[in-house]
Amino acid sequence: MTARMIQGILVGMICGVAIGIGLYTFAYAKGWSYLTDDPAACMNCHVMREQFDGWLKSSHRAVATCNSCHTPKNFIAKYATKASNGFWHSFNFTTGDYEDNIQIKPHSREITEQACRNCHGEIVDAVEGTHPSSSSQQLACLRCHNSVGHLQ
Amino acid sequence: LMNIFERKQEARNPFYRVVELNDQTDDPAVWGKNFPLQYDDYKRTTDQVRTHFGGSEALPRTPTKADPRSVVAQSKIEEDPRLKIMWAGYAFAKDFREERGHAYMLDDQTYTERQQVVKQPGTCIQCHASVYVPYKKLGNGDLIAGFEKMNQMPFFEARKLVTHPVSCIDCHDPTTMQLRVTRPGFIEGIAAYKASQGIKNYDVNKDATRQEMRAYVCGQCHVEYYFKGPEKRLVYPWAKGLKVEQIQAYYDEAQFKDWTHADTGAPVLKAQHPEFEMWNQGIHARSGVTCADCHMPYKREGALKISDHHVRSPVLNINRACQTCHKWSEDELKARVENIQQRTFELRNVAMDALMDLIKDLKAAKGAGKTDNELAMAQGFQRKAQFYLDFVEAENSTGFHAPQEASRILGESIDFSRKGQIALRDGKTAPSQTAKP
Amino acid sequence: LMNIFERKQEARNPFYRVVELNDQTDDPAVWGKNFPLQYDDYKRTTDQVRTHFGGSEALPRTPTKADPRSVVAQSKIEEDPRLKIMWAGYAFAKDFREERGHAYMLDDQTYTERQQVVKQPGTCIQCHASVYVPYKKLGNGDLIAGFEKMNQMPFFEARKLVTHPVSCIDCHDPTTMQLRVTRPGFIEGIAAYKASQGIKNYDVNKDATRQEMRAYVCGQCHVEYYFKGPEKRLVYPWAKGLKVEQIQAYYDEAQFKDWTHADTGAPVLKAQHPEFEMWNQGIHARSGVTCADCHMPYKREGALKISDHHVRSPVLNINRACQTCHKWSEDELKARVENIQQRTFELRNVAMDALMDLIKDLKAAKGAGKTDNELAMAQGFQRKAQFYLDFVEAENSTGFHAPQEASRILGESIDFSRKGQIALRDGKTAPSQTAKP
Ligand code: HEC
Ligand code: HEC
Ligand code: HEC
Ligand code: HEC
Ligand code: HEC
Ligand code: HEC
Ligand code: HEC
Ligand code: HEC
Ligand code: HEC
Ligand code: HEC
Ligand code: HEC
Ligand code: HEC
Ligand code: HEC
Ligand code: HEC
Ligand SMILES: [Ca+2]
Ligand SMILES: [Ca+2]
Repeated sequence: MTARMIQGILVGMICGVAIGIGLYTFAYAKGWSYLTDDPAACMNCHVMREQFDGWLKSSHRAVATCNSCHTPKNFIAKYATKASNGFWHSFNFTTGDYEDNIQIKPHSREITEQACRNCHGEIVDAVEGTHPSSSSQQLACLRCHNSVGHLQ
Repeated sequence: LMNIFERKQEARNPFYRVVELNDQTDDPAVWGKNFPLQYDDYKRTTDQVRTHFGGSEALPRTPTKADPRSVVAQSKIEEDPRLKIMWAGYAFAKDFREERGHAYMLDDQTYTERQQVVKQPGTCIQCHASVYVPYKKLGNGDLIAGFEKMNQMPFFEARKLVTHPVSCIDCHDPTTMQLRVTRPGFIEGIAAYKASQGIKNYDVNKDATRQEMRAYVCGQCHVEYYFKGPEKRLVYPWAKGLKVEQIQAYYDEAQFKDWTHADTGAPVLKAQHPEFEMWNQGIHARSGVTCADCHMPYKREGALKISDHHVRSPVLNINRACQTCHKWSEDELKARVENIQQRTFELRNVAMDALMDLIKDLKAAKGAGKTDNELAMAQGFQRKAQFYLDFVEAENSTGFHAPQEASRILGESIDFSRKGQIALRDGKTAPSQTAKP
Repeated sequence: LMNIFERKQEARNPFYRVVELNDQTDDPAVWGKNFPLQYDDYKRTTDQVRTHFGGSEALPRTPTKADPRSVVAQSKIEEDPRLKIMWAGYAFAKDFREERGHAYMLDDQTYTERQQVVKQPGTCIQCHASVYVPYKKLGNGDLIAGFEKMNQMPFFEARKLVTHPVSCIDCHDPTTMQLRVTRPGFIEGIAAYKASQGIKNYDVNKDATRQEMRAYVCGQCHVEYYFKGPEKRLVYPWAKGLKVEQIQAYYDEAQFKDWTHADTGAPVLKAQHPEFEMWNQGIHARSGVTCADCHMPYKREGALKISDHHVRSPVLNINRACQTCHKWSEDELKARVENIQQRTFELRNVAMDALMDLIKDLKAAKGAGKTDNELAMAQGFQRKAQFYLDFVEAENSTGFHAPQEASRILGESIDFSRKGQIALRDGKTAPSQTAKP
C-alpha cells in the first residue's frame, strides 16, 4: 500500500512537472508543436483516451488543447492546477481509485467555464451583459455546449 | 478563481447608451435605439406560421368597426366543436382561437368576441399589455397598489391606460438590463408556492437565480389563474403546489367555480395556459432548461450572440432551439416533438369523448327532472374530469413540456368522466368523495 | 452520441485461446477459460438486491423435495392481491414472483407452482435454458426442426434435455465471438415485424447492425409471446407491429385467448414481459440506446474495457449505466428513474381499481344469470382493459423504458374497464365494436 502510494506520488510529480513544463513552453511557443505534444501528455493515461478521441473529432481540436479548457489562464493558477491535477490524477490512476465514467469536478468545471470566456469573451459579452459574477448569476456555457471539447 | 471573474467584469462594455432608459420608458422603440438587434427580432413576433400542433395560421378577415383586425388566428372551437359543449354557458364557447405572437396580445384580448358576452375586469390586462408603468402611475409609485386599482376597473376603462403589448420594461431592469419580474400575480404566486415548500417570504427578484429568471419572466403570464373575490384580484392557485391535483384541491377548498355548466349545472373550472406548471413537471425543467433556452435561443449576429427576441415555436427554429443540446438532425428532432404530441393528442381525444358522454348523460338526467342534489356526485366528477382534460388541452405544447405527466393527467380525466356516468346509472347521490383530487 | 458507441466499440480486447470453442460447447465454464472476466461477471447474476421497483429480494425458504430452492424472490401476487382477481382461473393466480438474475432462470421455471397447476409444453424452455445445442441435436443439425420437436414435448421431458441457464453460446458465435440470435421465436418474430414494415425475408443474423444486435439478443426472450396451435409453436405476435393495439389486433384476429376468466367467463389474454416492445416505443430506442448499454455497460478491468456480464438493474450500476451519457449525479439519476416509475405506478393502480370494478360487476351479472351472449360486450372490454394493463404491469421497468407510452396505455385501459361497466348497466349486448383495438 504505502509502496503504491509513494509510487503514485512519484508518478504524480513527474506527471505534474512534465505537464507544467509543457505548458510553460506553450506560453511562449504557441502552435502545432504544442497542439500535438500536449494532448499526448494527457494521453499518457489511457483513461483520458475517450476524451482525446472525442477531442480529435471536436470543433476545437485545431484551436484548443486539453489545457486550454482545463487549466486557468493565469500562470500561477495554471501551474498550481496542473500540479494538483497531475498529482491527483496520477495518484487516482495508480491506485485505480476512480469511477469508470469520470465526472468533471465542480472546481474543474469552474475553470472550464472560465476557459470558454477566455476565448469567447467578446462574442458572449452581450449575453453576459452586466451580470454580476456570482455563479448564481453567471451563464453556464456547459449547459448548452458541454460537447464542444470532446463529443459526447 | 474569483479574481479572474472580476478582471473579466472590467473588460466588459455591454452596449452603447444611445438614449437614457429609466423606469418610465415603456415604449419598446426607445429601448430599440440602444438594442436594435433585440428590437428587430421583437417586432417579428407579428409573423404567423403554422406548425403541426402549434404556431398559428394567418386568416384574413374583413375589419369591422367593432373589430378592426384584418388577420386572426384559426378558431379552435371550429376545429373541434366538442369544445363548445365542454364550455357550454361560458364565453369560451363563443370564441377561442389558437394563440399567436406577442405583438397581437393586446388586440386579440380587446377584440375577442368573449368580450361581447361578458363584462371583464381590468385584471385581464396584466398579461396582455405593458402594465408596469401604468400600474406604477395608478398606484403613485406603488406597483401593487396600482395593480389592485386596475383589477377593480371595468376592462375597457383600464384598457385606456395601456398602449403597448408586453414590452422590454416588463422583463428587464432598464438600468442593468437584468431580468426582473414585474407581475404582482407571479410575485405573489411564486411566494405562495415556495411557502408550500417551506421557504418563507420568497422575494423572486432577490432570491431567484439568473437561470430561474429565464423561466420566471415567462411564468408571469403563461400560467393558470383566477380572479379572487369581489375585488377581482389576480391569483395564481399555487398555494398547495403546481400539480393539477394540487390546483384542483386549492379550488375545491376555496369552493371556487368559473361558471355553472349550461347543460349540466355542474360548478366547473376553466384551465388556462398552464405552460409554466406543466413545464415544471417535465424533464427539461428538471435539467435546468428554461423557456428562454428554447423559445428565445441564442443567435449569432455578426460578432455578437444575442437572445432571439422573436419568441415563437421552437419547431420553427430547431437548429438554435434544440441542436446545441441534441445532436440529432432537424427532421429527427421535429419528428420527436410530433411523436410526443400525437400520442398526447390521441389520448386527449379519448378523454374528450369520455367527457362528452358524461355531459350527455347528465343533460339527459337533468332533462328527466333529476335535482342538482341528486346529480351532485356526477357533477363533481364532471368538474374534475373537465379541469384535468382542459389542463392538457389549454397547455399549448400539446404535451411536449411534460409528456408522461400530460398522459397521466388525461388518464385520470378519463377515469373521472366514466365514474361520473356510472354514478348516474347507480343513482349515487352523495357528493363525490371517491374521486381523489 | 453515436460517437460514444463507435468509440466504445473500438475497445476490442485480445483474448487468449486457452481452449477451442465450437458450436457444441454450451458449458459456460469452458468459455470462461478463454474469457475469465466475462465469466466471473456472468456468474454474479446470482446476486439479489432490491431496488425501489426492481431488482429482487432474496427470501429464504426451506427446500422441499418438490422444490429444492432455498431462496426465492418476493411474491408479486401477495404484494398486490388484486392480481389474483385479474388472473382468476389462470396459473399466474397461483404463483408469480419478481424476476431475478439469469442464473436462476432454469430453476425458477422448473419449480414455479404454476407447473403444478398446468401441464406446460417444452416450448417454455426456449427462454429459460441454453437450448441452442439441444435444439441442434434434436433436429440433427437443424435448429428450427429441433425447436419444433421440443415445443411438442411435455415440459418435464424436454427439461431433461437441457442443463444450463442462458449461456455464452446463446448470444455469441463461438468462433468470432460476435453476437448472434439463436432463438427461432425471435428470428421468425422479427422477420414478421419487418415484413409489416415492408421489408421482405429479413434475416436477423445477416441484416441487423451490431448496435441492433445489442438489443436483439435480449429481445430473444424479453418479449410478449404465445403458443400457437396444437403444435404449441412459440410465436411473437408482431405481424401487425410492436405496439399494444397492434398486438391486441393480432390476437383478436387470430381469435386467440390464454384462458377463460374464472369469475366473468371473458376470453382473456396474459401479457408477459414486453420489455423489447416497450423499449421500442421509448426515446432511448429512438436514440439508438440498447439494452446492453444500460444492463451490460462497459466497465474497466485494468487496461481493458469489457461489457459487464452481470446483467442486472442499471439502478444498481448508475455510474456505468447512465453517466456515460448523462452528466447528472447518481442520486439525481436515481430520482429521475423513480419519478417516472412512481408516476407509472400510481396510474397503474387507478387502472387496476377500474378493472377490479368491472370484474366485480361482470361476476355479479353472471351470478344474476346473464348469459355469455348478453355479457359479450362487457367481456370484450375486460379482455382489452386487462391486456393493456398487463402490458405495463408485466413490463419490468415500471414505465421507464417508455414513460409516456406506458401512461397512455394505462389511460386507454381505464377507458375500456369503465366502458365495460357502462355497457353492463345499459344492457348493451352486441359484441364490443366501439372499443378501438
Ligand atoms: C496519470 C494519468 C493521467 C494523466 C497524465 C492525466 N489524467 Fe486526467 N484524470 C486521470 C484520472 C485517473 C482521473 C479520474 C479522477 C477522479 O475521477 O477522481 C482523471 C480525471 C480528469 C478530469 C475530470 C476530473 C476533474 O478533476 O475534474 C479532467 C478534467 C482531466 N482528468 C483532465 C486532464 C488533462 C487536461 C490532462 C493533461 C494535462 C490529464 N487529465 C492528464 C488520469 C490522468
Ligand atoms: C483556446 C481558445 C478556445 C477555448 C478555450 C474555447 N474555444 Fe470555443 N472556439 C475557439 C475557436 C478559435 C473557435 C472557432 C473554431 C471553428 O470555427 O472551427 C471556437 C468555436 C466554438 C464554437 C462554435 C463551433 C461549435 O463547436 O459549435 C462554440 C459553440 C464554442 N467554441 C464554445 C466554446 C465553449 C463552450 C468553450 C469552453 C468549454 C470553448 N469554446 C473554449 C476557441 C476556443
Ligand atoms: C441556453 C443555451 C446556451 C448557453 C447557456 C450558451 N450558449 Fe453559446 N450558443 C448557443 C446557441 C443556440 C448558439 C448558436 C447560435 C447560432 O447558430 O446562431 C451558440 C453559439 C455559440 C458560439 C458560436 C458562434 C458561432 O456560430 O461561431 C460560441 C463561441 C458560444 N456560443 C460560446 C458560448 C459561451 C462562451 C457561453 C457561456 C458564457 C455560451 N456560449 C453559453 C446556446 C448557448
Ligand atoms: C474546448 C474545450 C475543451 C477541450 C479542448 C477539452 N475539454 Fe475536456 N471537458 C470540456 C468540458 C466542457 C467538459 C465537461 C463535460 C460535462 O461534464 O458536461 C470536459 C470534461 C472533461 C473530463 C471529465 C469527463 C467527461 O468527459 O466529462 C475529462 C477527463 C476531460 N475533459 C479531459 C480532456 C482531455 C484529456 C482533453 C484533451 C485531449 C480535453 N478534455 C479537451 C471541455 C474541453
Ligand atoms: C425544451 C424546450 C422547451 C422548453 C424548455 C419550453 N418549451 Fe414551450 N414549447 C416547446 C415546443 C417544442 C413546443 C411545441 C411547439 C409547436 O407545437 O409548434 C412548445 C410550445 C409552447 C407554446 C405554444 C407555442 C405555439 O407555437 O403555439 C407556448 C406558449 C410555450 N411553449 C411556452 C413555454 C413556456 C412559458 C415555457 C417555460 C415555462 C416553455 N414553453 C418551455 C419547447 C419548449
Ligand atoms: C405579459 C404577458 C406575457 C409574458 C411576460 C410572456 N408571454 Fe408569451 N404570450 C402572451 C400572450 C397573451 C400570448 C398570446 C398572444 C395572442 O395570441 O394574441 C403569448 C403567446 C406566446 C407564444 C405563442 C406564439 C405563437 O406563435 O403561437 C409563445 C411561444 C410564447 N408566448 C412564449 C413566451 C415566452 C418564452 C415568454 C418569456 C420569455 C413569454 N411568452 C412571456 C403573454 C405573455
Ligand atoms: C395570467 C395571465 C393572463 C391573464 C390574466 C389573461 N390572459 Fe389572455 N392569454 C394569456 C396567455 C399566456 C395567452 C396565450 C396562450 C393561450 O392562448 O393559451 C393568452 C391568450 C389570450 C387570447 C388569444 C387566444 C384566445 O383565447 O383566443 C385572448 C383572446 C385572451 N387571452 C383574452 C383574455 C381575456 C379576455 C382575459 C381576461 C378575462 C385574459 N385573456 C386574461 C395570459 C393571460
Ligand atoms: C418576455 C420577456 C422579454 C421581453 C418582453 C424582452 N426581453 Fe430582452 N431578454 C429576455 C430574456 C429571457 C433574456 C435573456 C436574459 C438572460 O439570459 O439573463 C433577454 C436578454 C436581453 C438582452 C441581453 C442580451 C441578449 O440578447 O441576451 C438585451 C439587450 C435585451 N434582452 C433587450 C430587450 C429589448 C430591447 C426588448 C424590447 C424590444 C426586450 N429585451 C424585451 C426576455 C425579454
Ligand atoms: C439546454 C439544453 C437543452 C435544450 C435547449 C433542449 N433540450 Fe431536450 N433535453 C435536454 C436534457 C438535459 C434532457 C433530459 C435527458 C438528458 O439528461 O439528456 C432532454 C430531453 C429531451 C427529450 C426526451 C425527453 C422527453 O420528454 O421525451 C426530447 C424528446 C427532447 N429533449 C427534445 C428537445 C427539443 C425538440 C428541443 C428544442 C425545442 C430541446 N429538447 C431543447 C436538454 C435540452
Ligand atoms: C436507457 C437505459 C435502459 C435501456 C436502453 C433498457 N433498459 Fe431495461 N431498465 C432500465 C431501468 C432504469 C430499469 C428499472 C430498474 C429498476 O427498477 O431497478 C430497467 C428495468 C428492466 C428490467 C427489470 C429489471 C429488474 O431489476 O427487475 C428488465 C428485465 C429490463 N429492463 C430489460 C431490458 C431490455 C430487454 C431492454 C432492451 C430491449 C432494456 N431493458 C433496455 C434501463 C434501461
Ligand atoms: C434465454 C432467454 C433470455 C435472454 C437471451 C435474456 N434474458 Fe434476461 N431474463 C430471462 C429470464 C428467464 C429472466 C428471469 C430469471 C428468473 O427470474 O429466474 C431474466 C431476467 C433478467 C433481468 C432481471 C434481473 C433482476 O435482478 O431482476 C434483467 C435486467 C434481464 N434479464 C436483462 C436481460 C438483458 C439486458 C439481456 C440481453 C443482454 C437478456 N436479459 C437476455 C431470460 C433471458
Ligand atoms: C419468450 C420467452 C419466454 C418464454 C417462452 C417463457 N418465459 Fe418465463 N420468463 C421469461 C422472461 C424474460 C422472464 C423474466 C421477466 C419476468 O419475469 O417478467 C421470465 C420469468 C419467468 C419466471 C420467474 C418470474 C415468475 O413469473 O415467477 C418463471 C417462473 C417463468 N418465467 C416460467 C415460465 C414458464 C412456466 C413458461 C412456459 C409456460 C415460460 N416461463 C415461458 C421469458 C420467457
Ligand atoms: C444474454 C446475452 C449474452 C450472454 C449470455 C453472454 N454474452 Fe457476452 N456479450 C453480450 C453482449 C450484448 C456483448 C457486447 C457485444 C457487442 O457490443 O458487440 C457481449 C460481449 C462479449 C465479449 C466481447 C468483449 C466485451 O466484454 O465486450 C466477450 C469476450 C463475451 N461477451 C464473452 C462472453 C462469455 C464468456 C459468456 C458466457 C460466460 C457470455 N459472453 C455470455 C451478450 C451476452
Ligand atoms: C448511450 C447513451 C445513453 C445511456 C447509456 C442512457 N441514456 Fe438516457 N437518454 C439518452 C438520450 C439520447 C436521451 C434522449 C434525449 C436526448 O436526445 O438527449 C435520453 C433520455 C433520458 C431521459 C429523459 C427521457 C425520459 O424518458 O424521460 C431520462 C430520464 C434518462 N435518459 C435517464 C437515463 C438513465 C437513468 C439511464 C441509465 C439507466 C440512461 N438514461 C442511460 C442517452 C442515454
Ligand atoms: Ca400558437
Ligand atoms: Ca426483478
